[in-house]
This record gives sequence, C-alpha cells and structure tokens, in this order.
Amino acid sequence: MSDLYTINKSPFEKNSLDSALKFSKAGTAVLLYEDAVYAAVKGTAVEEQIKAAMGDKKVYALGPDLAARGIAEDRVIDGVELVDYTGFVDLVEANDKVQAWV
Amino acid sequence: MSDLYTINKSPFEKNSLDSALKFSKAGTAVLLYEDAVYAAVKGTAVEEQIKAAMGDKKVYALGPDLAARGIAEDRVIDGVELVDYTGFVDLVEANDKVQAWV
Amino acid sequence: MKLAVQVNEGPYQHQASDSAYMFTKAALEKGHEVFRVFFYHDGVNNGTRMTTPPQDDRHVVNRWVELAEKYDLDLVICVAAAQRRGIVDEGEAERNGKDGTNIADKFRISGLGQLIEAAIQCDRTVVFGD
Amino acid sequence: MKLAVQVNEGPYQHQASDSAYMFTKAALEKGHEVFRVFFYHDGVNNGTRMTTPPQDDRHVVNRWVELAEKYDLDLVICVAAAQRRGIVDEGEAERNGKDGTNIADKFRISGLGQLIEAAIQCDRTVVFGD
Amino acid sequence: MSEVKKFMYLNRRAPYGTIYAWESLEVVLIGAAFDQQVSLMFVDDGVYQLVKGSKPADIEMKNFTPTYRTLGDYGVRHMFVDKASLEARGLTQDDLIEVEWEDWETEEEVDNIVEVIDADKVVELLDESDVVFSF
Amino acid sequence: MSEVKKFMYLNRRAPYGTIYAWESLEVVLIGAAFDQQVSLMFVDDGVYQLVKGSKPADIEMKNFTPTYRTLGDYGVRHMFVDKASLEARGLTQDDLIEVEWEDWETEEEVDNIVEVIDADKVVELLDESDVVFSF
Repeated sequence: MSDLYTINKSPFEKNSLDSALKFSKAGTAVLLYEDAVYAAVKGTAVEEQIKAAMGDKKVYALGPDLAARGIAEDRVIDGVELVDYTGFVDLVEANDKVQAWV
Repeated sequence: MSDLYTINKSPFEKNSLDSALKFSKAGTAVLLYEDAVYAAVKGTAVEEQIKAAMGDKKVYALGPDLAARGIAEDRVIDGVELVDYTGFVDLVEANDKVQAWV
Repeated sequence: MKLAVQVNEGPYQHQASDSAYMFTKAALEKGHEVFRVFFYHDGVNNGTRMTTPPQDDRHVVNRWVELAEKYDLDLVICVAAAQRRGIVDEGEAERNGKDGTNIADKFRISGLGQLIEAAIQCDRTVVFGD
Repeated sequence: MKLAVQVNEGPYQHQASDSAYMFTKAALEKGHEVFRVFFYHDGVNNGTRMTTPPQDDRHVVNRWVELAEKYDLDLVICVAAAQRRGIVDEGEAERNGKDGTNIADKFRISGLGQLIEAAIQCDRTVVFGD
Repeated sequence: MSEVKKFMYLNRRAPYGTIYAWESLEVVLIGAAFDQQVSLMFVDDGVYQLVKGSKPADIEMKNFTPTYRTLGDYGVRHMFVDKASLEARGLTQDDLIEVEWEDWETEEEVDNIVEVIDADKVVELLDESDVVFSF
Repeated sequence: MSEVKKFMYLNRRAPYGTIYAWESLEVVLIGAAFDQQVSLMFVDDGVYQLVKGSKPADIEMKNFTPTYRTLGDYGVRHMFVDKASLEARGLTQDDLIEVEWEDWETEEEVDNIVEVIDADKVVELLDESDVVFSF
C-alpha cells in the first residue's frame, strides 16, 4: 500500500521523527506539520536525516505551520514540498492510509 | 545553591533527561519519577549516561513509580537510591530549590 | 472520499484540535464527506460550552460548532473519556447524579463503537494527537 | 517548610496531577505547610465537579477536595487558563454569560498573581507537568 | 462495505505516565463487537505496556496489565513487539506477559500470541493494515 | 520575607504547537506587579519562542512574538539564550527578536537584553536563581 506518515512533534524534543522514519518503507509520503516543521529547515542537526529520508521517500511540510513559526520558504531544505491544508487533504486522498506518529 | 532536578519523562521518548543532565552541575540531586524511572534500569541504552551522571551527582528514583511499571528493585542501577513520596518531600527540603525538567 | 477524524487532545493546550479543525474544514470545502469527528482522551474537552477565550483569540469550541452547523457534521464525544474529564450532557447528568450539563450544542456523547464504526465505514481515518 | 505546588496538567491524561497529589499529601502528613496548590494550563481541569471516573479507579478531583477539607488547603485555579478550558464558578458564569457552573467545592478561581505570590512567600515551589 | 478490514493498533507510549495506553486498550475491548481483523503493535516505549509484574497500588492507579492477558478473548489474533525497542530498554521476551488465544469454532489454540519481530516485519505489517490507530 | 527573590523562567518548548510558551509569558506579564528580579532562560526548543517573523494568521492563532519585545517594560532585565540550542536548530542571534530595556529612574538603557550564552553560564544562572518556573 501507499502510506502517508504524519509527524507533528519537534525532532529535538521527541522521538517521533526517528521512529516514523525507522519504520517506513521506500515510497512512503511523510508530512511534517505543527512543531515537526522544524525538521524541514536547512542547517539543523537533523538536516542529514531528512535528506537521507528523501533518498527514497517524499517529504512534505505544512506551509501555514512554517509561516506561524517564522520560517521563510527559502530556509526549507531543497526538495521538501510545501503544502497547505488542502494539500494535506489531497495527500490523505492520494495514499491508501494515514499513520499518525504522534 | 544545592538544586533538586526532577525528571518525569521517559529518556527514550523525550529529551528531558539529556537536557537536565547537560544543564546540571556537580552535586545536583536528580530525581527520576513517573516515566523517567525507566532511566534507572540496568542494561538500557541510557545506562552509561546515568552512570556517568552519578560520577558527580546523586541520582534518586521514585519507588512507587518503579513498582507500578513492574521494575523489581534488583534491576535498578547500583547506586541509584530509591525513595517514596515522603523521600521526595525530604529531597525538596534538603535542597535550596527544585527545578522541574518537564 | 469519506473521512473519519479523531481528535485526542483538548482545546488550546495542544495544536491537535486546531490542526484537526483546519484539516476537516479544508476537506469539507473540497467536497469530501466527513462521516464523523470523534473526540477521545482529552479531546472530549473540545465539547464544553463553558469556554470564554480572550477576544483576540480563536474560539476553538465555537469553531467546531459552526462547522457542524454548516456541514451537518457529526461531532461525537467518547462517553468513557468524557466521564473521566467531566463532560456531561442531560443523559449523563441524570445517570451520574450531576446537577448540570456543560456539553456544547452540536456535540453528542456516545460509545467507542462509534470510532470503530467510522474507521470501518470510511476510506481514511486521520488521527490528531500529542 | 512552606511549600507552593503548581499543577500544569489535567486529571487522568497525564500522571502530573497524581504525582502532585501524592507529593502534597506526603508533605502535609510530614507536618509541612502547603501554602497553596496552583492549577495552571490544563491543570485547571482538576477543578471540575462533573467527573465520574470508573468505580474501580481513583477519583482525582475528589481526592484533592478531601485533602483540602482535611488540611484546609488553598486550591487555586488560574482564571485566564480556566476561561480557555471552560472551568466556571458563579462569578465567572455571571461575567461571561454562562448558564451554569462546574467548579468543584474547595477550589477557587483567581489570578496568576496568586502563583507569583506563593512562589515569593514559600521556601520551595514544586512544579508538576508534562 | 462487506470486506473485513485489517486494524492495527500502534502503541508507542509507556503505561501509567499517561492514559493513552489504557484508553487505547479500551478501544480494543469495545472493538471486539465489530467484524474486523485486529492486531496490536508495540514499538518504542509501547513495549513497556506488556512488562509483567506491575504493581501500581502505591501510585493509587488500577493495574491494567491483566487486561492485556485477556485480549485473545476479544478478537485480537496478534500482538507484535519490536525487537530493537525491547533491546534498547534492557528487556527480553521473558519480561513480557503471555497472551493465550483459542478459536472457539476450530478449537485451534495458541499458547502465546505475543511475538517479537524485527523492524522490517514491523514495516511490512503496518503497510498491510487498512487502518492504523495511534493514541 | 523582605528580600527580593530571583525568579527564572525556564523555557524549553516551541511556540504554537502547545500553549506553554504563551501561558508562561502571561505569568511573566502579571509578575511585573510584584517585587522580584526576573530573568528568562531559553534552552532546547524554547529558543524558537524568540524567532522573528512569525505569521500565524493561517493557523488562526494570535501572533504573540511582539509581546516578547515589550518584556523590558514588564520588569524583565535579562533574556538568556543557550548557544548550543540555537546552533543545533540552524539559528543565530540574527534570527531572534531584540528586546529593549530602560531603567526609568536612572535612565540607563540597554538596546537588547537578549543574550546568547554558553551551557556553563546557563548552569550558573539557573543555580543562582531562587525560584525556577517550568511550564
């Protein structure tokens, strides 16, 4: 099946990102939202982890949550695709199921 | 001053233990309670971190929280002192202030 | 697409209820069917009519109510979780000897079976939590 | 020793309120003075009289009430946090046009100044949160 | 929808510190009334939910570990545990409860449906599920 | 107690994802009415609270970053930021808001009371405080 993994926790505070990536297969769509959008930023301690994940997975980040936190789009890692809430809905529709890594 | 640091989160889920230990000085009393008692167990991935901390800090764990989670006393790292809620109160009294690393 | 949405946290403390609302609203506006929004754990606290947030802040509860009015949305609060947290409708008040209610209009209290049923019936189940 | 206790989470969802209660009880039994227990954030949800937990489970709210009765404990709910979460006493109901109250006996709603004052007055401030 | 869905309960939290483990279990119990195929997955701190010997009397909470032992009677056929999560916590299968299962119609019996698996298998099982519940 | 206590607000959480940052700030604002010496410490995800340019309109939340800028008027003399926490998040002091401070009696002025410090200094400052608030 095609899966959408949603992650909403900061990668510096909780293990959700680590765990979601560890238990995902190639082709999984990963949506970072709420405090998890910090993982989508260039130059952080988890940048390499996100880049490695993008080797065989598609990574998305919720634009409204990035904007709320003062993160300009040019600070987002290249290749991470920004979506709004409608895009979130589209991702849910495009995949067979959703797994929340709360 | 003498400080009591309280930690209540699992070291495998959140960064509270890492952070509390990083920002503590020699002589700090560290009390593990609630899900943080898992850090007091022998043979885990954080055992060395706790042992290193015990080099210049005193580590306590709340007995009732260990018992609730099925951890027998003989599985607790040597040198970690078990206290009950009265012991928790005594630690608060014995130190100048309490810092919660929630 | 037919959607089930689960909300595990209360209003304001965590963004979960906000995200669930924004997602649900976007899905409805796109023409999808939201079969049910199920409030579990502290999520039941979204269903109290007693909140009075600051005037310059969003009203998390009323927002759900307005969405339910506009789209005839089924907002279900888990009864077991509600009993632990103190969300009460008339039936619950009578059953448990409470002297009043605090449930907001458009929310209803029901069993966990409503969550399972929604997950069985729907194409997707989306969970918002802490 | 004179103690201030702060509780940042609601009943049941997190152990914070349980730990705060057990700690406070132990301190009182040892003869210490607990100047005030201040409920902040979702902690305000500890002060509702509408809960009906399962019979084989502890009653987190009533336990606080009983401790307050026995030791004349000052249980203070932050007004700003209470407004967001929907904890209402008679004064708040009148001020905000609510048709009822849900605050439990022995709890009172007051301002954040009560927390600062407690921290200034007391020998130790102990925080329980998530 | 006549097809029987595969439900997976993904448990990633420790018991007692928060209520998620217990209220998740309540969903599983209620779910027994519905026609679905139910599995439970324990990863990260979720593996602590199955540790035996819990005695929460001194924190005044209810001991709900015995309830896991009855899950075979509630339509749960599989309880999977991530091996690496166990190892990082200094645990082995010997530390975990056992859960019996019996099919009343065929009289097929399984002594213990708690199964320790590796990460690849976790991924495969999550992937095969139709609904994944996270609490 | 006539002695003025040193209050330290220890901020370790990101804004918006949870309410702790905002409700902690409300305590600081109310605290201005009391006679104490107030400092704020930002470590771990707490450093995100001071990042400028927040625009939460599309998540329908109130932008509370401007409130931090006024803290100098609310009796806050120091806002400390842990250097390593900033670095791990790809941030520098340029990404943070500035907070002015002025002593109305002595007319002493400070352009920016936000100060990036190293871990040893964090420990020292926490240690010197009489009360540490954690939200």
